[in-house]
Amino acid sequence: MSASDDAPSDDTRDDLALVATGIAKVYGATCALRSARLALRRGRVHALLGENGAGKSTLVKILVGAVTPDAGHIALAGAPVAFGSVTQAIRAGIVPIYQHLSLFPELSIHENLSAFALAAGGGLWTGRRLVDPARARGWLKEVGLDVDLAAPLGSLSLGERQLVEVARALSLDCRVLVLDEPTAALNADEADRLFAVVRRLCASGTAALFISHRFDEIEALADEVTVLRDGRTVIDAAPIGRHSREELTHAMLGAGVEAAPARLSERAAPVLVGRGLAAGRHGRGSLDVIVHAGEIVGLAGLIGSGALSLAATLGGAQAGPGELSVGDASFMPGDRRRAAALGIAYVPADRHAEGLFGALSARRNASVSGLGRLARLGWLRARAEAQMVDPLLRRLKLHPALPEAEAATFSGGNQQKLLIARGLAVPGLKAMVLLEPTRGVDVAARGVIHDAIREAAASGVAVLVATSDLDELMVLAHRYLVVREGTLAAELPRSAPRAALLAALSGSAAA
Amino acid sequence: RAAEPVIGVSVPNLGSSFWISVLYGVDTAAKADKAKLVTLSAGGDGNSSQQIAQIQDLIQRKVDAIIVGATNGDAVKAIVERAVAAGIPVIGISSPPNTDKLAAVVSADHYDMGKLQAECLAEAIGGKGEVAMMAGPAGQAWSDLRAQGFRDTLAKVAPNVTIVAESRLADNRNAALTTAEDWIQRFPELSGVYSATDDMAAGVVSALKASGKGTVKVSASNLSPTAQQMLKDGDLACTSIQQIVAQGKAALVQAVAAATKGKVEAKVVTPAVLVTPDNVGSIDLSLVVAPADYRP
Amino acid sequence: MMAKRLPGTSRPLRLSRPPAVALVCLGLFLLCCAFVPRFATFGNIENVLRVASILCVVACGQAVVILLGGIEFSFGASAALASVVTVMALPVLGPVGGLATGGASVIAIGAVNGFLVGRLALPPVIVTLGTLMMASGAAAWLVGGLPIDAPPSAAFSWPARGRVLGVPVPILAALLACAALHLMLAHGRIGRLWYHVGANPVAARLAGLDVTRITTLGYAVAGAFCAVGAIILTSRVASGQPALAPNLPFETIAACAIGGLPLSGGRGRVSQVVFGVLTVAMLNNAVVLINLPVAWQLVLLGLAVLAAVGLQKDWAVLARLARRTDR
Amino acid sequence: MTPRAEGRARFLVAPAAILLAAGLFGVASPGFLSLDNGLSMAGQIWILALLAVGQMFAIAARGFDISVGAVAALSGTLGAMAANAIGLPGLLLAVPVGLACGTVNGWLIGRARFQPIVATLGTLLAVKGLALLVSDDGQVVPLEAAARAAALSFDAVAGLPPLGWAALAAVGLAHVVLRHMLVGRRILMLGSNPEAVALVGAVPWRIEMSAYQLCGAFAGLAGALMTARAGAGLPTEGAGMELQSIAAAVIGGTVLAGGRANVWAVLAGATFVQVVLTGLNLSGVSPFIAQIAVGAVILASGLMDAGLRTLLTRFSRLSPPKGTFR
Ligand SMILES: Nc1ncnc2c1ncn2[C@@H]1O[C@H](COP(=O)(O)OP(=O)(O)OP(=O)(O)O)[C@@H](O)[C@H]1O
Ligand SMILES: Nc1ncnc2c1ncn2[C@@H]1O[C@H](COP(=O)(O)OP(=O)(O)OP(=O)(O)O)[C@@H](O)[C@H]1O
Ligand SMILES: [Mg+2]
Ligand SMILES: [Mg+2]
Repeated sequence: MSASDDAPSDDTRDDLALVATGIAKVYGATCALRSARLALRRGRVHALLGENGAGKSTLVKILVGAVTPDAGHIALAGAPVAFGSVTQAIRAGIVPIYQHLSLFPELSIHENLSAFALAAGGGLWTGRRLVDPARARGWLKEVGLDVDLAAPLGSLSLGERQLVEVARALSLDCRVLVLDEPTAALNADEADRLFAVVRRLCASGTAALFISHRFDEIEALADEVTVLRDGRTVIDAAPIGRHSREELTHAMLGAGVEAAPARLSERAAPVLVGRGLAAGRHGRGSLDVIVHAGEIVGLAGLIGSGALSLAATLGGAQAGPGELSVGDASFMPGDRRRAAALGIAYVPADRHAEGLFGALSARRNASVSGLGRLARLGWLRARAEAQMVDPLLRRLKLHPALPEAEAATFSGGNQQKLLIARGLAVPGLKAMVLLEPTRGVDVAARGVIHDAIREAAASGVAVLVATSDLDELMVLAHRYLVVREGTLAAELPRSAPRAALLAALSGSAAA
Repeated sequence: RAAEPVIGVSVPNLGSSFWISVLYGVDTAAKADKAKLVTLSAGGDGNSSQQIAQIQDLIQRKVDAIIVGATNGDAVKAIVERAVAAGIPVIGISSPPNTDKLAAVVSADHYDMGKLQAECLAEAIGGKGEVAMMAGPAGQAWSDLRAQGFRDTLAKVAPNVTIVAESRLADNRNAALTTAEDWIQRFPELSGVYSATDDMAAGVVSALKASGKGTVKVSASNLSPTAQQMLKDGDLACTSIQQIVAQGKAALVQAVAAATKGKVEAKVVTPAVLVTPDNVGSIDLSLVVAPADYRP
Repeated sequence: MMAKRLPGTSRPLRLSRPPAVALVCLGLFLLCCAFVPRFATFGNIENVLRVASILCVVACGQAVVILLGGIEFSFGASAALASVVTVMALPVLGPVGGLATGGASVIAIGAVNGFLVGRLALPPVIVTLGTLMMASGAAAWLVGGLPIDAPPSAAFSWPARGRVLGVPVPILAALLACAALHLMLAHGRIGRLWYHVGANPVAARLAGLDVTRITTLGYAVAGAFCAVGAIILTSRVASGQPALAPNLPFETIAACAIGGLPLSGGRGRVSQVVFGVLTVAMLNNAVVLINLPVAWQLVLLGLAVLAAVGLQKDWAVLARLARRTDR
Repeated sequence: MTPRAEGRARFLVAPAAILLAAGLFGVASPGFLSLDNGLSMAGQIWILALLAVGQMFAIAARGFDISVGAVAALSGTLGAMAANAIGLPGLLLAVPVGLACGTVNGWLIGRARFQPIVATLGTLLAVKGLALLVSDDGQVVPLEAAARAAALSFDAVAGLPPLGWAALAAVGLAHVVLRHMLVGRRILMLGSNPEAVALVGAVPWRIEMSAYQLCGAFAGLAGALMTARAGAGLPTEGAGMELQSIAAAVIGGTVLAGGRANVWAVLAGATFVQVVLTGLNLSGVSPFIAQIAVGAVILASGLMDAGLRTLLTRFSRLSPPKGTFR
């Protein structure tokens, strides 16, 4: 498929669906985009690559009319356009699926599916703007969701919400589909369903822009790739096979690919022990989990399986039946304060809602769990704080390296680094429980975070990682625990092949 | 009718010595006359809607008579006329509902209270100079009438006195104190201050004392224990009062009479009186002010 | 609007950038000096400062609550209750004991508010509204609705009228309150925890913080600031007043908001509170001195509040532009 | 199922509280549970109900409006003047006046990005001043048609006075606006996720503005009702109503963090507050004790809400909400 053309810069080709040239956007002191170029072709999936903060989301927002560019031109099927609003872009057939979900938790799924119609235009009544329920169910089915239309969106998991956002895009008449990291919250199975939807749309002539930090997805789905670096296009619409992963990574940031996990020599003493725990809604309070010193246990599960919930329980963040202990000390599920005091770090899955203190500086975000150690008679020693946290931030390559900047102003990957640093700064760290530690994080940052996790394990910390990203599991874990429908369905060794893991996850064949 | 008539009492605000003294009069008379009271306070001078609802509740409760001191005579007119139409006699007191359907009016003349203050203050400052008015909240019958009486009279008896400032925002002792402090800076030549209540006057007096302006004359209305003390200490030139306890008693007597279909006196007037340091000892306080330990 | 320091690691003693409200405050001051008769006299400025200082002490408390993402409506009522309690306790406990008892009651109300907000996650508006009603009812009930006078005594009037080295005690109290709050916020552990809970209570819990205790303590400390204000006010009016300062919550909230503290919590510093308070106090003073009819006073005050905030917005934009050019 | 169950449960707090309070007062003062008393209260709740419903729109958009009392006073006063000029229907001028005040609030908050408390505090002061200005420093404006206004406000027709029916209709209209009209849905969307509304093509500041406009219009309507009941425009009325209306709206289940509201529950919240006030009036306790009791009751309704939440979490322990781990 890729060999057909070698002239990506030819803007006059008549299968070009959308061409954006010379796009620039400045936010206050940051230059998000300098001179970006993007050309999408009809019926093709176009991948957009770039590290965290390269300007991908900004470019997307400009394409869909949510943000006005400072400079540049956009042409839709050869005709120049300038969208003043999202509504105009949608009318022109550009349909967005946003990175940070643009959904409304308190409203029903039905209303969320109708959000574009509800939001735009005059008129008085909601009635006719709500999409036809039968069709709505059809879209939900297409993305593989079986939920009650009247249920509030807030009752869905993050992944399910992402699928609702995809289903909502299906409701629109779509010439250009724009997907900003749609798979960040999806597991492999759900991602496959999404890909099928995208392929079907493309087959009918839609152009798709696909942003992801995962190479295997890009290779599986995309036909062409554009790479952004620091707000500029550095690889422009190259066929997907032309550049290797290393070349693409290099184009993005000039870094290598990460190493495999170190082998665990011998099994050490148990550190984090949970008995009689429950996992999610199916749980019956009968699960035992043990994580040993120096070990990284991968907790895998499809969305809704209860894996995240089990991990949260182990981190002390969620109440439920059972009992937990670290070393000799035990604590109740849900007693997060005691868990932290006993040296258990916890990195939540939803970093914005549950992790980040957006209004506070990066350093303060990282130091919060270690404040007890920094205080003398209630007085915080600023220098000690910097000494405790700044090396961690340096090691995690926080970018920009401004420990006193507000956390809200960092890109997602760097915000995630702050949470990891917070975990590493827990005094007397004995165990780490991490949920989706690299969701929406670029390759470089991901490598840095993985290295930090491995290093912690190597120093004797017991680590439990719950993730829906199989690749992550395979490069990190020494051993896999698979959660299915609230039970521990399988325990697999590090050497288990991917197929066995997949089988255990979905429960299809004997693992 | 039952042996023990139930009398509703609706007053604007039990946070003022005036209404508490009224209530004290009503209360003592009720004990003597064996009447049962249901006392409601609208919780503030600006709460006419609340008072309307409360009178509605009293009608609802089918009390035998209602004594109303209005937040605003016009605002409660309609509901009072409803009460009368429902067969409940209404007695107005002090600031009566603005209707001719009342069974009786026990009036206290707020205008005269202002007038008396003007006469006394003009004399105290020698008929010339600058005067400021701590006039009380805007839009309330009692404060508006007192201020009006003061202004009109002052123009008549002492045309050389100028009113340089008037505050209607300061309606408690602390606010009056702050405002008076500001005035002292703004008007260094100030020679007298009118205050709508004795509590505001207390604030004015402490501001004056603290800045060494003890010579500025202050007049007030009402006679709470605070005011008595200030008169004795010579901090207050005078205070104009009504025999409000007596009025309260009279109102209750009329109410019981109306409730039991007895003989009602349609208009009871007790004149306003000026109290000065000289005559404070001779005033029969039991007709004027509730004792300090009285609790409504 | 918080100052962002540059990446240097060690931090030389350097004054951080003044908040936007400082300029508004200064502008208002110059305006008043120019157009308000007798504004710029020594006596009047001292008046403004004295009133501002009481407001400032209480606003420090309000600021703590706002940092925590809450709001305090009960300050006025609990100050009133404090004054009543003080004067009632006076014959038994003497001036110092009386004032201490009154102050303690304010702190207790604050702690109750904090517990209900922190432990039971009740909305601060509802909680402080409830305690507002209860405290003001209780204050009125205790004295039967009427102010009761305190017997004159030097010790009792010291908090409002005393001077230390020529400085009026209220102003001294305000300076101490600001210093204390600054230390807590900028260097204290507890202040840091307030920022965390205010910025994201869920994340704070998951980071292992004791949100209940931090919140309770925060409201109690806020109560302590209010208690100091209540003591000064009580001493100032030399009586127990069931309607001591009904506008106190609104004035302190306005001061914090004008200072630029977002009511969503997690942000703010003492200098913002100080300038916010000064702005409010100058406005209140100016409308009295200008001596307009009451209607115009209110209209002017309303517009001035809006202008004070609106001007800051423009100034913030300018400051951003300026920062961009000096990079 | 949990969020939905919780969502429904929180709207049941106010009705449950009404029953509880009615039971208590019924025991304390026998007249309380009479039909007559019920009807009399049914005539009284509407000023607070209209203010609370308006407040609900502002709260649903993540703000609140402390100027409602002053706006009601100003618009009621101007309404009275209009009624004297052109007849009783002129009272309805109160609504556009309220709307205008709401527009100013909405513009300040939505467009100029003022914090709601600052914007509405500023307008509160200014509107109070305006009310004094138009009324000769606070003199009430007696209605010429006071008798008819009183008949409309107090004489029950089929259980409610005509103006009660009108107010009920207005509350019904609010329900329609919130549930079935775009503007209401958009307000809920804004409250639910302010960042997302722009991304799906709405103009956030217009929505925010419309929320305060609705709030102002309902405050205006409350002002008209106030005027009709008093037979006079009351320029200095309204102190304390802002806090009462916020309390009623929140007791009525409106989530202060925005996005969730139910008009009937807010009506129940306002009714509850009124039941408590009336109940205390009739039981004849000291007005000061009554005030303490009102405070306690407000706290108790908050505690009831908290208790309900805990109960639900207990019951649904085996199906914890997946997004947030409480
Ligand atoms: N609203 C905004 N205000 C200020 N700066 C912004 C804003 N949005 C984006 N930026 C800046 O623009 C840069 C590009 O952001 P953008 O979201 O486009 O990155 P991205 O490539 O999508 O990153 P990621 O992979 O993390 O999603 C960021 O570094 C950020 O500093
Ligand atoms: N207020 C702000 N000021 C400056 N930059 C901002 C601001 N808000 C967002 N940004 C920038 O916008 C970009 C997007 O940030 P965001 O928080 O969306 O990270 P993300 O990688 O997209 O997160 P996620 O992991 O959830 O996908 C970042 O580069 C961030 O720096
Ligand atoms: Mg992005
Ligand atoms: Mg990202």
